[in-house]
Amino acid sequence: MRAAVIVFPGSNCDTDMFHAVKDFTEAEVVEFVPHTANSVAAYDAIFIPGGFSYGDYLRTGAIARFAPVMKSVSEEAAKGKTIVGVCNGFQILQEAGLLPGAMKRNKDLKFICRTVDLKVENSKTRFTSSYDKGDVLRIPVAHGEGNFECDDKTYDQLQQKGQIVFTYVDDVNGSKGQIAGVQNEAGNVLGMMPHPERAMEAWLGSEDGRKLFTSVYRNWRESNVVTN
Amino acid sequence: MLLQTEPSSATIKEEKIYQEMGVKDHEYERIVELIGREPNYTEIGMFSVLWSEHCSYKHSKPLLRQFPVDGPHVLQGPGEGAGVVDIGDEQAVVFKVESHNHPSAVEPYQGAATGVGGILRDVFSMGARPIALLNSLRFGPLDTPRVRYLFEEVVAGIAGYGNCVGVPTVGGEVQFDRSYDGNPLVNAMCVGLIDHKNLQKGVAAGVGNTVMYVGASTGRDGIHGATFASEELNEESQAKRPSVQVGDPFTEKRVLEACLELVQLESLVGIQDMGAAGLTSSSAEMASKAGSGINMNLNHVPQREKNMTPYEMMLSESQERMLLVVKKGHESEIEAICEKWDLDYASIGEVTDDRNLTLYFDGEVVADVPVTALTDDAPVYEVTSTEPQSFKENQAKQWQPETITDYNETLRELLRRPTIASKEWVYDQYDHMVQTNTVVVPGSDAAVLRIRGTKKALAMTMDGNSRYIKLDPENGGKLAVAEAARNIVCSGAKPLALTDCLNYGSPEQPNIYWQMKESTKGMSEACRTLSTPVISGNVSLYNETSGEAIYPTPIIGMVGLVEDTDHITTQQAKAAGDVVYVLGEGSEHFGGSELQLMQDDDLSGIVPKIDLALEGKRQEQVLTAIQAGVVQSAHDLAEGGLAVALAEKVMGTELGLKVTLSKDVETLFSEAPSRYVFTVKATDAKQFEALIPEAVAVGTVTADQHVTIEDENGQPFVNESTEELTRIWKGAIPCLLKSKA
Amino acid sequence: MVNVHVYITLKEGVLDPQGKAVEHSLTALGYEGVEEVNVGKWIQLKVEDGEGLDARITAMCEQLLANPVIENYSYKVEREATV
Amino acid sequence: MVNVHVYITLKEGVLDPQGKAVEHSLTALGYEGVEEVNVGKWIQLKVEDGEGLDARITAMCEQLLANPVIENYSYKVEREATV
Ligand SMILES: Nc1ncnc2c1ncn2[C@@H]1O[C@H](COP(=O)(O)OP(=O)(O)O)[C@@H](O)[C@H]1O
Ligand SMILES: [Mg+2]
Repeated sequence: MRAAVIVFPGSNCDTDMFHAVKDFTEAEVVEFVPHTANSVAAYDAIFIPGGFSYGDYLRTGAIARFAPVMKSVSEEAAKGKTIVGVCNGFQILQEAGLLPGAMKRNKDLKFICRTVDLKVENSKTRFTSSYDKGDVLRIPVAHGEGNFECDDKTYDQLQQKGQIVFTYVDDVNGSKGQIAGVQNEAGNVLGMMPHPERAMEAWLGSEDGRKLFTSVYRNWRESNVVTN
Repeated sequence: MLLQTEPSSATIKEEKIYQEMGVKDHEYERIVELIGREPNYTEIGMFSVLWSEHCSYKHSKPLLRQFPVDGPHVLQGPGEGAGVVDIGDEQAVVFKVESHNHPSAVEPYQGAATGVGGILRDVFSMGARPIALLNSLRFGPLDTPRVRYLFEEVVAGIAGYGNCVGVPTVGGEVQFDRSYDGNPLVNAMCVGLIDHKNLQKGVAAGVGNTVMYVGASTGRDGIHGATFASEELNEESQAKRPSVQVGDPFTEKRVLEACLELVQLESLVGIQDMGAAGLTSSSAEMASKAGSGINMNLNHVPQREKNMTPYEMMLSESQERMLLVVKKGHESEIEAICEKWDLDYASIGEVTDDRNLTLYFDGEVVADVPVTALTDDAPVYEVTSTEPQSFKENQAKQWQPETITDYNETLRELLRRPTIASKEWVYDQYDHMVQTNTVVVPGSDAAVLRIRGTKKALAMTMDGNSRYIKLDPENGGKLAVAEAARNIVCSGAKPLALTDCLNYGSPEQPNIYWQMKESTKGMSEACRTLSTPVISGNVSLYNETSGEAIYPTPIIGMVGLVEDTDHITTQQAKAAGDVVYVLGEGSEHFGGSELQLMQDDDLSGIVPKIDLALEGKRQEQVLTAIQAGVVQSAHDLAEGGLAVALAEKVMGTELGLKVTLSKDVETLFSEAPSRYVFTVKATDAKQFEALIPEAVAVGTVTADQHVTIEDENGQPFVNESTEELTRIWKGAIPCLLKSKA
Repeated sequence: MVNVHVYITLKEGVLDPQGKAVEHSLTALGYEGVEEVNVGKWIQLKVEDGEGLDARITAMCEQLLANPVIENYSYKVEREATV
Repeated sequence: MVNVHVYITLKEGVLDPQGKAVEHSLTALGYEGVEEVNVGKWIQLKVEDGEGLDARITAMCEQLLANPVIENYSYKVEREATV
């Protein structure tokens, strides 16, 4: 698997994401790809890390979605490549129209950094196949705007199509349906507010995030067994 | 054209316009003597900021000289952007603390945010990558809307800036006391990691080399910030600020990344951030350190606003700017990196050998002064110091706590005190995990961060208890240093060095100067005994509102080295069945204690005395026991004494404690120093006792989720569920903030 | 150049946590009878006048300034009085 | 009840990184000649009509809605046409 970690001006979880993929999967290649790159076609999996791209000015992710690299990300998404956006990465994917909904400020208007309980709602995805449905994971959140919003029609669709991948066990930020992570209808693009890349080592608090990366890797390997 | 509205040299002298800038008559005369003529408006402005307390330490220099600044591991002591201590493997840790008290009193969000920005730049201008931020905060009681506003906005500002830059805020402390009502304290500390080879200095060396400006453009922000920081707050403070500095953490992040690339260049000669007094201090200090001069053409300074005058450009405190000296002919290397990070840059001058700072604007010389006059020749004052009457009175007075009938209730009340209560409300807003190195998150004695690729880790903390210092400055100064070191030791680290922020009232008041003198004396002695040199620091004076000074509040920021990550220890009890040990005895002195404040709402009497030799010995014993692997948890006693420390050991866990202690106020609530609580596996008890024979086994960790304290007869006099204690302790601050009455 | 004022607000039905908090605080401060507080954005910019001005402004709003998933926008063009 | 619209913007000279970022982005998107972008707030609220309305609104703005140290505000009262 060749993995890209995209770096926007203001990304700050890029190194953490890099380590998560590099140190905990068997990916042959893990590379930082700058926002100015014209193509990510050479990669099998594209990770968009957290941070404050362009200072999160105007709206989170609003400016980053126009960075040159995003055009190629959209194209690869349409081709079915695996794309994972975490935190700011999720917000960017929403702004880019690759994932549904939008983020509002947390319900109590404060930035929250804390480890929360996350429930796996759908384990039949390429991101969560190593988990079981109903697993409760300890994963840190760190965001000021993670209050997921969408209209009722969209919400119904998300439910019906199994697009809700993770929910918060408690109401962390006011998100509709306590949604913490969703995938697109095709099931190749995931966005989640909690940070699995911060939950890779037990002595730093939790290793419950590992299976997300191993799921991505394993799914890639299984679907590429023939060609390998 | 705007220049014409500036007063002439003659007018400045006749109408004493320099006084508005905080320059005294005799200082003005000295300036005239030094430069051999009357200064023009730009020049007097430059002197006023560089000769302000904030930049020149004119009232504090003699006191700072007491501090031990050397040690076997110190690579850089005070004098550069930040201090540097070797940690082996060609790596070093870089740290410093900075105050932003006055700006935060006027505009709390931006004041606190730009404080964080400034301290980050101090650290990355040394060539180090910032790995952690800490903060020490003081506010009045949370019973007025103004104080609640200040508290909420300061915390939001620290969070807003640090979170965006992506440096975790891993620790700090908050205390509430009437004396900070109108003058909150916001001290921010940054810790960075560096490879020895990347270590930079702020020097303008090499005649003919180019002076470059990098970062945000210059606006009229915070003109006279440095003098403002050196003045007492009053109603005019607000009006006096032409405009508040606003931080842009997004630009800071890009400046940070660019600087860490720039320091790899052979051609970079010197680098310094434009902090207080902006372009004036950075250029003068860099030239002073190199013994050189600088010519600058101010028309080349990137400007955000129209028609800026030389005076405004030289005094602007616009944020996120750096000054560089680059080998001539290599400017394009700098430019390429700036362009990559989309930053403004410009070559604005060159290094000369005439030791003058010469400024050009529109083809004319607008300022020309000897660098040494600005920096080295700044006045230093020997101030009168008078011991206040109250000191003797307090020393003669033994304050007796009221008799406690319900120990259970006293413990609950103490846990509810905002100074003792959990600060989760604060650190939940700080991203304390980004960079994924934080092993011990906020909530234990010190934060601990691993150093990737090694077995080592760094422990860090900020501490200071002004109530002891108010009553007994010398002893209080010792207590502050010792407490910080104790917190470091409890986490499994050996204290390396410290940075300090000296927050006081006006040094021109003999009683206040006495506080400064005595407390720094005590700090110095503790630093010597505990082998923790002072490698950097900051002074914030004139913290007064309407003539009332804050308590003398020196804050200690300390960093320690964990040799092996296996030694990392936290304060939380780990498992039922473990033995609880207490080390150290209570004291009969309750002056300055939380119990006294709770009962009396005032300070008086004798504070617990510290025996530094004993303190040092115990720290060694504790560290040895931790390194031997026989300590499950360690916690030092601080505000509220043993009872509070015991409760804190199980807060938020599924455990309880059952201990036997004598039912008296000294044992339970004394804040005497050099005391600890440990939990130890029963199987390790023997070995632990051999290492710390003075520790007393008082009970065990239980699974029943209750904190029970019994007297010698088996009668419980404290018995409360862990859940209830946790609820009180965690709920206290949010509850005060909600009572919007 | 003309001055353009863009007004952005959350769509009806989308709960506004900020508006709610402001309403709450105003009430707590003793301002009675305050209702339906909404915190939106007011963006001012100078744009070249001329052909297709409205189309240009609309494009800017839809592409960047507002997020059509949860926000509505309106705008106003202000021409300085020519003497 | 009347509708009150409060408009808040940064004082002149105060750094507006947000405005700058938006301006930069609009230019990058190919909108030429965009200048002086300013991102402010637009707060809408319903307030009881009657005596001292202006004083009440001013007080709300100064006490809570705007930060007088770095922001300017203005407001507009809109009465619904009574039939
Ligand atoms: N302003 C703050 N920022 C971050 N962490 C804080 C802050 N205030 C307190 N904390 C954290 O809360 C915990 C308890 O702090 P404190 O009561 O000062 O401990 P101690 O008495 O051991 O020094 C520590 O881990 C500390 O870092
Ligand atoms: Mg402690």
